[in-house]
Amino acid sequence: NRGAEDTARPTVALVVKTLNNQFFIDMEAGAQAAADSLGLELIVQAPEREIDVERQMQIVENLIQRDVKVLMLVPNGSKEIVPAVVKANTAKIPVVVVDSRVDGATLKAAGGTVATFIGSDNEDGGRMAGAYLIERLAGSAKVAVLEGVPGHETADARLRGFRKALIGSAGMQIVASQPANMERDQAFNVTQNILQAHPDITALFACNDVMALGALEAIAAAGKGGAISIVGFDAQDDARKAITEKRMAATIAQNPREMGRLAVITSYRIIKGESVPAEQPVAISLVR
Amino acid sequence: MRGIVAGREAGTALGLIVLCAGLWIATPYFATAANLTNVAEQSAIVGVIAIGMTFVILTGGIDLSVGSLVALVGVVIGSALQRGVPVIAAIALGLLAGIVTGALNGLMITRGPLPPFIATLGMMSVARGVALMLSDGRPISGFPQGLRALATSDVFGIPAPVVLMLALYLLAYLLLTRTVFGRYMYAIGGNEEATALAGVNVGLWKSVVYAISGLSAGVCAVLLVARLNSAQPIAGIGYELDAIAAVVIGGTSLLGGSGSVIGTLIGALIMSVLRNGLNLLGVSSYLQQVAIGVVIIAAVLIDMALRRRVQRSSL
Amino acid sequence: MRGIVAGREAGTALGLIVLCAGLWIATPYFATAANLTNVAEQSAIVGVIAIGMTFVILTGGIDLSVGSLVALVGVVIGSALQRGVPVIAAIALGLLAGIVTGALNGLMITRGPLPPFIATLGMMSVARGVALMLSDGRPISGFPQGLRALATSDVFGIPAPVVLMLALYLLAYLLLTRTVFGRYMYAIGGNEEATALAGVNVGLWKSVVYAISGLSAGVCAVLLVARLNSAQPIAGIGYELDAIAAVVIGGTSLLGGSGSVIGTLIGALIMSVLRNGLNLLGVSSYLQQVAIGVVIIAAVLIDMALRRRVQRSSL
Amino acid sequence: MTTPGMFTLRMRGIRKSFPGVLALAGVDLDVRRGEVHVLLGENGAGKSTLMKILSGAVARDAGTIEIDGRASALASPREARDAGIAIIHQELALVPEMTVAENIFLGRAPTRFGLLDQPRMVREATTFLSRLGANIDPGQRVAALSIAQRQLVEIARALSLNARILIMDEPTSALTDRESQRLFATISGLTAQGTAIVYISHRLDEIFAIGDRITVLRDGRNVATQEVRSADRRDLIRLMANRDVDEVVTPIPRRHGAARLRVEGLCHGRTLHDVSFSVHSGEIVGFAGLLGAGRTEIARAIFGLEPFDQGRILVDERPLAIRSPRDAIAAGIGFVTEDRKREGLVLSRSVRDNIALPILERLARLGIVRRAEEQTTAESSVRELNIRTPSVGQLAQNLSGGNQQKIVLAKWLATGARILFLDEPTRGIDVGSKAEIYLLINELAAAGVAIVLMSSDLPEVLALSDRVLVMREGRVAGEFTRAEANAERVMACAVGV
Ligand SMILES: Nc1ncnc2c1ncn2[C@@H]1O[C@H](COP(=O)(O)OP(=O)(O)OP(=O)(O)O)[C@@H](O)[C@H]1O
Ligand SMILES: Nc1ncnc2c1ncn2[C@@H]1O[C@H](COP(=O)(O)OP(=O)(O)OP(=O)(O)O)[C@@H](O)[C@H]1O
Ligand SMILES: [Mg+2]
Ligand SMILES: [Mg+2]
Repeated sequence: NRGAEDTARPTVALVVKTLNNQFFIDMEAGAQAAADSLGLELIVQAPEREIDVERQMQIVENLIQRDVKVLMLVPNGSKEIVPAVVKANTAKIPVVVVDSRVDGATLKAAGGTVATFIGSDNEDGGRMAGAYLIERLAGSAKVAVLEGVPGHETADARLRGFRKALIGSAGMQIVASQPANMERDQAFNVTQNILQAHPDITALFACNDVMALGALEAIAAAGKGGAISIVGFDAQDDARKAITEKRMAATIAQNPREMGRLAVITSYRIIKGESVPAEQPVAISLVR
Repeated sequence: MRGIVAGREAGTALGLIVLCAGLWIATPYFATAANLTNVAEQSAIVGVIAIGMTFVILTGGIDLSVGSLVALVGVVIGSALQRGVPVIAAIALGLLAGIVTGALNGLMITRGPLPPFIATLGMMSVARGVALMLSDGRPISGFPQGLRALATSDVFGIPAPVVLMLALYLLAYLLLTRTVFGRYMYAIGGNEEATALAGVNVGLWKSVVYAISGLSAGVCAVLLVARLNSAQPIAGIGYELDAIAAVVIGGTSLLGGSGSVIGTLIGALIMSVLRNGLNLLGVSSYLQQVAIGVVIIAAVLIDMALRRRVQRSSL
Repeated sequence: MRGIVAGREAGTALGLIVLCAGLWIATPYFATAANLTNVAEQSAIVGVIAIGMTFVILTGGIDLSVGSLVALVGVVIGSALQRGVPVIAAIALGLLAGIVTGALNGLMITRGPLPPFIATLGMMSVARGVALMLSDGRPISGFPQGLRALATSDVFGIPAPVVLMLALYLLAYLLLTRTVFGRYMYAIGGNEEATALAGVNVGLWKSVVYAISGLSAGVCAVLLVARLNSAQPIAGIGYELDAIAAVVIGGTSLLGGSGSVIGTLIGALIMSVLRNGLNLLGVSSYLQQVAIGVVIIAAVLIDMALRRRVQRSSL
Repeated sequence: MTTPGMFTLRMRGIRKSFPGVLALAGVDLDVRRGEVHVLLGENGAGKSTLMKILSGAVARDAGTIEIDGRASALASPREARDAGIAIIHQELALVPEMTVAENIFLGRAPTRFGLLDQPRMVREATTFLSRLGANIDPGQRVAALSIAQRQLVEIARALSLNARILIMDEPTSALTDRESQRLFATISGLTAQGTAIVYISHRLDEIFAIGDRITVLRDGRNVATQEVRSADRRDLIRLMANRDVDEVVTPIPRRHGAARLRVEGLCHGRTLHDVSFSVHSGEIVGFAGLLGAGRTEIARAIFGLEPFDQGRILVDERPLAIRSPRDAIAAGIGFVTEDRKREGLVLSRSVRDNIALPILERLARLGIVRRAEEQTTAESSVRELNIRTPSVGQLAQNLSGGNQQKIVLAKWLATGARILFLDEPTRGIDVGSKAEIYLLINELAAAGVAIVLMSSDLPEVLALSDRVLVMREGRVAGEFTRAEANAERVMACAVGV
């Protein structure tokens, strides 16, 4: 029964980092909407763990077997995914990279190519968050940072950006920087513990909103609500809500829906044989 | 025998004391009332699951599904609340889901019969998937204050979650030491065949044990949702390992048949004191992992050594 | 005994056949040469770890540290290569690291004596931390082609990793069935006390088994580094569960003393065929988790049922 | 060729204490080349501990061991084996999942070019087994063997070591006469070649049959060592028990009531064929038979452990469907199993917990165990069967073999079953306690309990049973009243001539 398979509608695939994360669920939604309007068959797949490059590579390999027309990819590892991209190339499947970049040098060295990159830079986002806190707190504050999974690229990029932003202003002092593995409950505990050692922090940056929201609850529980400016990342619905309620200072919006939409439209144009720009930046914005 | 059990816990307790003493010296922030309250509160989450896990391990089994059950129950409660179900009813519904899933584990294990490891490993994956489907992978939030109170209110300064945990441990202790069911758990873990030959309905009691494990995962979910003011489909990942670690650090044998729930409580405290201390000391995230591993091993080593000593000197 | 072992594998094999047949009907993309090669290649990673895990579990133990060892060995190899160490030397160094860490597990377990679960749980955390420290948490990449070839080259169209895996399984099979060491593993798992009374140096052999597990984690790391052309300190998370699942699906008892490495190979194939099929069918990633859980349970159920049948008819 | 009389083995001042117990308080033992040296003593006297020390399984606290005048540490089983010492453990030490042959050669399997030599292993195993007259397939898994068959495997293993000093710790406790005789023949063969044998048994007849010298232990101390020729049965018993024991069982006069248990046409696979019998209240029915004749299988089937293919079971003339031990116990049936380690005890739990296990519901109110009552119940059973243990809180695994057996008995007596299956009830139990247990069995019968006695110890069966049923290859081959029954007839019927 091949019926399901050979519909007239061409099939394209979107492989994201994980679907346990709101950011990529939104990206999927944006992509799905576009795919429906353009009459494309869309497959969305992801590993269970956001940090599992090897699983993602397997998924790509498997989808190559299914000969999709275009592969949209949010790499879990900028260098590690290159062999998979090359496999797609050899299978004549155009690769559209979304949100996180594939390492250019490695790609060239391996003789691989990507059709285009759609997205924004996590490091810029981190810098933006840092700049905002400096402005908001007049360049002087004791800052706590919630790191992501140790060794995970996305979080590390955001962290790098944030740290760079703070280098300029001596008044901004990072007194604690601890991992909470992108998880809400761990963020709660770690924040609670940091507050014990540093009751006087006035700012907190979390590498994603999930952690920011966990920290928010811990700070509220400690009766310090409002006294500490919290900045998150990803602009999840809950975070936006917390900001309008003035319980959180700001978050960085990368607009995943737009990325998803743009990725599918680009894929459509590639199928149609049109040429597409190598870079399609999606604006980052500070939500405050 | 009393002596030996006491000795067993003494071993774990010593581990905890050593750890606390170390931290007390190392940082001024540790031994404050506020911080100790924190630690107790943080131990409640895994502490509660560890109760059910102790029962399961005592009978010679294991339950890998608890982490996913925390997520599933949380999502059930969350979506119930969203649909305007009153808090009490929502919680009841969630706990029921926990019990049923746990009983399902029990059924697979006793009727299959499947090795507990496999049955619960499968359930771990299934429950997680269902939780994600129910919630579309999105966290559910915005709950009535009634729920939140579970996490924020306190009794004479002791946080509600801690009180709840201690109450449950007392209950579990009595269950294990005073009731027929408790004896059966030890007997089943010690020699299932002989126990069945003594006319004990092993299948039934084992299923009950897994149902209880599901329930304690459910209670943990309630605490977590109240604490984070949000129900997450990816909550509880890795909790099973923390819980098992707490149980084994607490001196319960993975072969079943011997152990105690008091030991488990101490084991759970060791884990959260350690994490708390590492944060207070601002240890680098990489070094933290090393430290955690070392302490787990050290704790059990101390325990073992002391236990041998106790047995020798129990003349 | 032979009969039963055969029967045991027949059960798992049947599970695999049913699965493949189902996929063959469900999608035209499954039964292609290219895809099957692809599946075999994907099974190599966990398949190799599962060999050492089979040994460990046969002796009645467990090794939770393999996932972290994969990362540690990978990082060792990576940084060696960066410092310009020749590929062969770097690989040797990495494998040595794997063996030593494994032997360390063995020492803790036999000399401590610590429960394998605790010793390897601790090591899981320590090894991960060390891997992160060695690499500053950053992936290491940019290696000579020699290494990459391990992943890309093939023998008569069969990818090198698959050839390597099959060779190792053959070796392990002979070791288990034809050598004294092999019998010791079964004996230790079946009745450690009796084996010691028979004059077998149980402590030594158990340590060797954990060293082998460390080695097979090391080999897996080599394959992984070659495959991703990069060494990641966060690689291998969760591999221990996949490996254990493969072993148990393969019909090896977690109580130790009975099982076979052939079963494990089939178990590993079941896992990767399943994942491949779910991708080909474009099943939603939430539903995938449910399906994986269900299949793990179903596979073992089929296996159990068939094994009972075999044993009954073997009277 | 060394002169007889020269010492092969000399143990001096061996001490060993366990938590709460002084097992050995300075024991001496001299064993000559080519002799069968009998170790005699009550349950818990320290016999096995002494032998575990000799075989390197247990470390002594103090004392010296000389072999042929050379002091030996014997710090590990390996060392002991290399010193030419082999042991048949009282608590069978086999690997259930492995084959008979693999168990026999465990730790020293024959190899060729580093690879296992399976065929040779099987060949040699077969020869040793057949030397004992045991027709056991070397390729069979030990888990599938009956307790008696396992004992034969242990013996074969010890023989295959062709040691200079061979320790036999109650080798015949589960064997029937026939196998025992074969064993004795083997033993005299060995002693003729100069092998020294240390022999432990609670069956005094055996001792007089094969022993050369006897050493009696009591409470971990030497009481006496003497020639068997000059030994007198009653004296030995007095030396062991430190009191007079009346061995002759005088059946208490009793009336047999209605049929309590009636079994009709019981069939189970290849082990049971059309077995029918009935037991009346106050009656003791003995089952005799060769090893593997199917006695245990009958009990297992009736107790709901083996779903049987055909047949009916009637309790008090009412047909019952017994699907599990639970059903059986509910119907007032008790079953003292022959394999105490696997089926009888939870070794990791206390004596108290083991005795209370089947009656916990009764000892509880609203699911709460009434601990005082539990304690008294346990203590009274311990007194009744004088089980040797520091306290009822002691773990079962720390008791001596015989005392463990007594716990199993105590457990089932406590249930107050009205129909009682006793499978090898006195396996490994000392003379004194045996007499007490015989008395107990008689009293139970007198109190109206219907008792089924399955034992490989024929004298025991003959002494206690009102009727004796003889099993042969899963069939009831004959039935004798107390008057008709005697050793010759029963054996003849069991063997089938
Ligand atoms: N591992 C142990 N821990 C504690 N006590 C022990 C242990 N092993 C033996 N004992 C005690 O040492 C004493 C001697 O035991 P042993 O097994 O030597 O007796 P035995 O003479 O072999 O008795 P039996 O005739 O019943 O086999 C007993 O009181 C027993 O309870
Ligand atoms: N626990 C058991 N598991 C598997 N097979 C058994 C078991 N017990 C007995 N058998 C088998 O059933 C048959 C009958 O053995 P059974 O034990 O009933 O004989 P028996 O008359 O009790 O003699 P003995 O108990 O001295 O061996 C034998 O072939 C034996 O191998
Ligand atoms: Mg003994
Ligand atoms: Mg029998």
